Amino acid sequence: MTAETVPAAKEAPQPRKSSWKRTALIGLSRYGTIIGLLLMVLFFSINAPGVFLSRANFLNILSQASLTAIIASGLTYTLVVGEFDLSIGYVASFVGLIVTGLMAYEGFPIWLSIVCALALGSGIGVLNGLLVTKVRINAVISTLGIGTMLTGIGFTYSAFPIATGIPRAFTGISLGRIVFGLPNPVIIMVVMLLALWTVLNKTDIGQKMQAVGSNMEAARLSGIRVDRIKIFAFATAGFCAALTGTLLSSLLGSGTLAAADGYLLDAFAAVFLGSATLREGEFHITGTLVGVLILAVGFNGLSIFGAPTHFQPIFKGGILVLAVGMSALARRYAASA
Amino acid sequence: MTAETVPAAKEAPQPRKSSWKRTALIGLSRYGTIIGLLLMVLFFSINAPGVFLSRANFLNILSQASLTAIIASGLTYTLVVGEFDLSIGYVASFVGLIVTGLMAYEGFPIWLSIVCALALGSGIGVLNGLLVTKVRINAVISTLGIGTMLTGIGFTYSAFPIATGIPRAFTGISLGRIVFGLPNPVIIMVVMLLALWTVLNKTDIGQKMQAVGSNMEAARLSGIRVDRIKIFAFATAGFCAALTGTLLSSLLGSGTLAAADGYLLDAFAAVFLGSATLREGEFHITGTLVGVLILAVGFNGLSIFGAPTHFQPIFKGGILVLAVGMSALARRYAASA
Amino acid sequence: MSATVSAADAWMRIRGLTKSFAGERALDRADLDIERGRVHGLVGANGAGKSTLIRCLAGVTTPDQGSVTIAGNELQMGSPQASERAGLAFIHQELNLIPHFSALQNMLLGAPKTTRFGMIDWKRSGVAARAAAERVGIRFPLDTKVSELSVAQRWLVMIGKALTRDASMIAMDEPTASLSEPESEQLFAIIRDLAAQGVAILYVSHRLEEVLQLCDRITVLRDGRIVSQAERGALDKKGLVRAIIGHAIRTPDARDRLAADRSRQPVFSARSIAWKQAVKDVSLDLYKGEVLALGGLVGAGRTEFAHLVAGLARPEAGHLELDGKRLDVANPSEAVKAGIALVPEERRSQGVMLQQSVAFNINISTLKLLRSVPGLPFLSDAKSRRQAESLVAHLGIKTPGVTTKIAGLSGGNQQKALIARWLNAGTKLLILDEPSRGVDVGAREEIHDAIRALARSGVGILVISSDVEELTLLADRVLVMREGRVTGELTGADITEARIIELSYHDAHDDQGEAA
Amino acid sequence: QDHKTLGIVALLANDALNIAVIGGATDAAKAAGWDVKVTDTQASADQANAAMNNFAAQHVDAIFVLAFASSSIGSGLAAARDAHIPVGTWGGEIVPGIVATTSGRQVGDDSVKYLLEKTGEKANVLAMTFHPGKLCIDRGVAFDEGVKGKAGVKVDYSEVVAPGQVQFGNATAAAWLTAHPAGGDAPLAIWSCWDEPMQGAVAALRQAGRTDVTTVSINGSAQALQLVKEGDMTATVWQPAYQEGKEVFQAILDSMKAGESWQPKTIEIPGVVVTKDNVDKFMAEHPNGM
Ligand SMILES: Nc1ncnc2c1ncn2[C@@H]1O[C@H](COP(=O)(O)OP(=O)(O)OP(=O)(O)O)[C@@H](O)[C@H]1O
Ligand SMILES: Nc1ncnc2c1ncn2[C@@H]1O[C@H](COP(=O)(O)OP(=O)(O)OP(=O)(O)O)[C@@H](O)[C@H]1O
Ligand SMILES: [Mg+2]
Ligand SMILES: [Mg+2]
Repeated sequence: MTAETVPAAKEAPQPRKSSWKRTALIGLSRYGTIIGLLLMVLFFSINAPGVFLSRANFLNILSQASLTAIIASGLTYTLVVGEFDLSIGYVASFVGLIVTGLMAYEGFPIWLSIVCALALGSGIGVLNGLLVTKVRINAVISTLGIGTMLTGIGFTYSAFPIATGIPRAFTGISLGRIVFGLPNPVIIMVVMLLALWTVLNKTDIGQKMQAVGSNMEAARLSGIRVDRIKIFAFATAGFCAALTGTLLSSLLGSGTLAAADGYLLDAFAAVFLGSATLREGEFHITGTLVGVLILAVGFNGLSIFGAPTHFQPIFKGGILVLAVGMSALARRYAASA
Repeated sequence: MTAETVPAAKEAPQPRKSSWKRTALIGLSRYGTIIGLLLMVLFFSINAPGVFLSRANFLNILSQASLTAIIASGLTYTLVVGEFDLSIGYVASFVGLIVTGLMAYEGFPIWLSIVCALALGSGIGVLNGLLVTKVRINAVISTLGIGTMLTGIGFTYSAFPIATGIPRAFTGISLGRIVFGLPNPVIIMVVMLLALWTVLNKTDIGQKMQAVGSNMEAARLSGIRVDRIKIFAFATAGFCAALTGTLLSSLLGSGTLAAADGYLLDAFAAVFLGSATLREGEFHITGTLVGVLILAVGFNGLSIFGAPTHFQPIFKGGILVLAVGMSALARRYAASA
Repeated sequence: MSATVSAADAWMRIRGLTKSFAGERALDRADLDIERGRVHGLVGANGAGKSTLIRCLAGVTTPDQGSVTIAGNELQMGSPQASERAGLAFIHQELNLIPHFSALQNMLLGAPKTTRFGMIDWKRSGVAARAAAERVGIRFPLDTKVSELSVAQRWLVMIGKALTRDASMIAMDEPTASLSEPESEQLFAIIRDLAAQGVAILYVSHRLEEVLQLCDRITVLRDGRIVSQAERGALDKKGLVRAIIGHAIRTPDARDRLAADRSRQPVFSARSIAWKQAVKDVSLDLYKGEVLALGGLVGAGRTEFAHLVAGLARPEAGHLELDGKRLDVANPSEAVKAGIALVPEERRSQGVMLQQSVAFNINISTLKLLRSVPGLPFLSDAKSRRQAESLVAHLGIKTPGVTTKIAGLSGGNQQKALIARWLNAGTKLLILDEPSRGVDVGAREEIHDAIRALARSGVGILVISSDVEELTLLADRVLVMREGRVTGELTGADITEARIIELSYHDAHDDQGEAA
Repeated sequence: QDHKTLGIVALLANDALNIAVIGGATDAAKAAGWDVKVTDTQASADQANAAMNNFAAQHVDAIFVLAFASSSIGSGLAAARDAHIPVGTWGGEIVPGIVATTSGRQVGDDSVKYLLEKTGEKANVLAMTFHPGKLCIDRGVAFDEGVKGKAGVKVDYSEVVAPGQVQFGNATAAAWLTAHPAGGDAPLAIWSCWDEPMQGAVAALRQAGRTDVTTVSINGSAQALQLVKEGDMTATVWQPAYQEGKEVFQAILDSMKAGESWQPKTIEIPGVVVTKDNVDKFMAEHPNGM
């Protein structure tokens, strides 16, 4: 019996069968969250044209999004390197308290207080990073532990809100509109996000972070100092949390216990919403921004509508599940189309 | 796959140089959290012998621990299969409200209300499981989304706490001491934990859960229906959350919105503390129980001491970091010893 | 496709099996008949669709079209349970074990015998597993955790697992890729034995010698289609290679081996390196321009030695020299800085970053060279793309573009990308651990060419391979290790399969087949 | 639109007291022909500021903020001031931009006064405070001043953790009760800034089978009233939140009428100490606690 050989079947690669449906599904899976955001904007614009669709309201939404966007971007960094930071909300609250304390009790000038605050936040981030990489404590435990401790330390520092003795100019930081008539927090957010985006996508250390996140062992063998990269990511998260805390204190005009604790869940929701954007299951700054905007637009639109209060959590939970679910389903069908 | 364990694989096992020090370190790495628990008990017993070290107080601690232990064990199941459940606290709150509503508004008998409550919790768990496995929404997003929605739905169901029309016997469930003079919640906890432990360790489905958690692809290839196993784990978490919520309502004698939300973080802390017990980085019921007890004993002891209020969180955070850190460090040194 | 050699009433009939991934055909109308009691070989280049076919049979991949009938009954597609019920057992290409389960638990996973209330009856279920373990030659206690086993031992567990299933067909996807000679021989004996008992075997391998030796019939897949089928003896190796890749490859039968110039300073030396039980007193010199290979059985300590050199662990005794200077590296980062690079054994878990692009994977160790302005950390996209494209061209990596995700490349091309990673990194010593594991014949030849070219360009090359044929094809000089020691050195015409195997067993006659 | 709109910023929209205030303000506003929009901030000051900014952007006609310190709503107040929107607060303090507020001090004073009446000047007290909330800070200050200088009163402070306040109250009280067995030399009492931690504490008392402890908290929620009715809890100081909501809205209306001449005012409505003696009558008069 002889071997029966069929001549090489395909010399020229066959043109890829790309159906219209498949393209649409892929689009939906990539841009599902963005489409969701645009639909929401559209819906509110049509139904509340005068109120929702105004420059003032858009600036308003951006202002509100800015603090969450900053802290969520820091969180994004830790997720990019495959870790986790549950302390960010507590860090923001703690630093927000300390920064006002430095002005009110120690009489530090504004700039110095802020520098100290940001340094403190970064330092706590470094501590988290050291615990995770050097002591090898699971990130959930170490960041939750540190965060919980900060709550107590903050209480020791000042149980009562620090409201007097804060220079008026400090409040001005978040209320002012220095550039193009845009609220300062928006400008700060844009600058921060651009910086974080650039570092993550256009520099050595950003590439290394992504490498560590995608395959830690391979990154180590490629000569990357994995521990340092992770510590850097935690430090960035700490820095961003401190910045958010500082801006919050400036916005509130006082340092209040636990004021920023709530950012934790919002930041998580935003970052995971964002991870369903563009690239599947990857964390990135653009996605995080989309996630933050979805939450902010939803909050703003619903309150403009005067939706009953219980509707707000139902909507918020629903949008999380729907936006991500839509992308996920589209991805599944695209894969089998 | 770290080198910490003796490679039993060798045909002719060379006598492993096992120094006294190494054995101690391995012991510390495995039993670090348990040793921490015992040290705490010892410390409080010595320093508050009459008060801390009494049968009444031990029952007291166990009572406190029981609700957390039940909900945390359910969470353990989802972590065993490699997932996550952020909705448990909200589910417990929601079910705790509904169970009283069924009695007060619908006039259901106690047993039927409880059956409905547990079914409801399990159903929400199944929904979480379906979203994660079939729609393939990341567990962080889907469980946070569902949990958030439940908050709103609970509010719609009854904005006011449900306090009247609840049979006294319902309260009796958690106040009674039917067996050996032990508080009922303790008995319920023991039964639940034994059941969950047995299922996880001694049954087919438990093996499959562990397999799915440690290598999903391998489990799938071994013919395990990964999706079903995960849904089962989520359903169990929902069931446990519902049980905790029901017991809490019974304890309080009323259904209160958001009453059980706080269990989420405590359960996470306990489960991750537990994962540093005995086996590295694995989630298991025994470990979770140890974790819950550490938190309960610490809280109880400090309260008895009348420690200053800010000390509670500092201690709680500290014990998380220390107990796990100690184990982790011991493991590292044992590996290089 | 015209009528094949099979009878119309074959036991298992696969008809028109088709599967696309993201619009790309991985399997294209495949027809195949499988008889009980025969060993069916399935060969083809990387990405030809072999594993896809097996995964369709296993029910873990659902085909787009096509049917499978077993003894006249249609097999339900896409259900692992249905496949299991039909008596099909599988050894899949990737190691699929639960690390923290014992070997026994793993062997029983998915089909443990249970008593009432779903409790597992370990005693009863243990019996079948023990018998299977005996048969495969597992010598370690079955309650050993899999995480404590060597790669080869894990494969034995995988094989044992398939044997506990009482199957009427066992499909094996590259079971020998991580085994060395003795374990492979034992597996072949088992396969023949099973076939004699009437079990059908579907056998996939890139090691063509063993396919020719073992299989009753060989089916060749190319680009998802069955292009050729032959009964035993109808094909020789050359013909098989031609069928697989569409053309012949140059056979380096009478190739010159470079004799090391020992008068010159070695590029790299190891002096009495020792570490734990794994590496004992290893010394070697590597000279400019040569390809030095480490041979030996699986578990001989070669990977550990490579790890010591690459800074993943610190030697307990001895020292290393690079270009005549003493070297003390505490971590891989320092090793890379000094010019030592490792292409690891486990490509998936230690080598490629699967979700990242080809360019990302290639450029990751040379980021400093890709800055827009030296001294500033900003990278130039243009430079990155240029470097990646030039390396892709240089090594002949087959990819639609450098921005393609590396996960979409075949194993051989992924491996080439990992080598490319080190070409511009100032590498003085490149260690390649099992460079052609799971790589098809064509790609293997291309990888060998690349390695030789690198060596001639002055990079010190240390190759570790358990594939004896590969050693004879590639090495200028072979050191054979056994149980952590170097047991012999082979040069020039001495480098033959027989000599290498002989040295691998050097003074170890009484415990052949040892797995660890 | 001819309708005017009141924007309400709630601290926690699912808290009974908030609901009562919102109810009062809503009813008053509806009666005056206004629309009402409520935003839940989940106790986040940032969200409160965001909500105020949202309302300002919509040009609502008045804003009513619940239970945030005036020092915590700096940017919201600024936005309202820029849009010339009057702001009333509940439990805040008068700062520029605020036309009316209520005080949380009164109910705090009442609670501690009643507690010391029950125990006498020699007592061991567990005080559950909460500093992130403005209302509780005020009540806590009232408590501190109530026990100040009373050498016989020994206080153990405990800072409530929220969310999880009910559990916290339960665990804290259980441990404290262990350390303070029945039959000691001084009467025992538990004070809680609001009803929910006390609910947990009362459960702990029941679990331990203790009846020797005076329990006083503030708010007058339905559960607390029920507990008082059943004799499990000594007293809850009912805060007339519904009435307060109404009056703050009325003050806002008045201020809009008065224009420049308006003097910002702090509204004080005395609470009711609800005990077993008056609970039935009280509940009949105030179904749902309103
Ligand atoms: N899950 C998947 N998703 C997308 N593409 C896939 C998937 N599995 C396989 N493919 C693609 O299908 C083709 C066939 O792959 P398959 O694994 O069957 O090849 P193979 O013959 O087993 O190759 P090898 O010898 O390398 O194991 C390849 O192009 C591969 O990239
Ligand atoms: N961390 C460790 N501590 C102690 N012994 C180890 C450790 N890791 C591996 N070993 C043992 O060292 C020996 C050498 O294993 P190694 O995997 O290096 O062999 P190898 O020759 O590289 O084989 P392979 O061909 O599989 O790569 C094995 O017996 C193994 O069990
Ligand atoms: Mg394959
Ligand atoms: Mg090796």
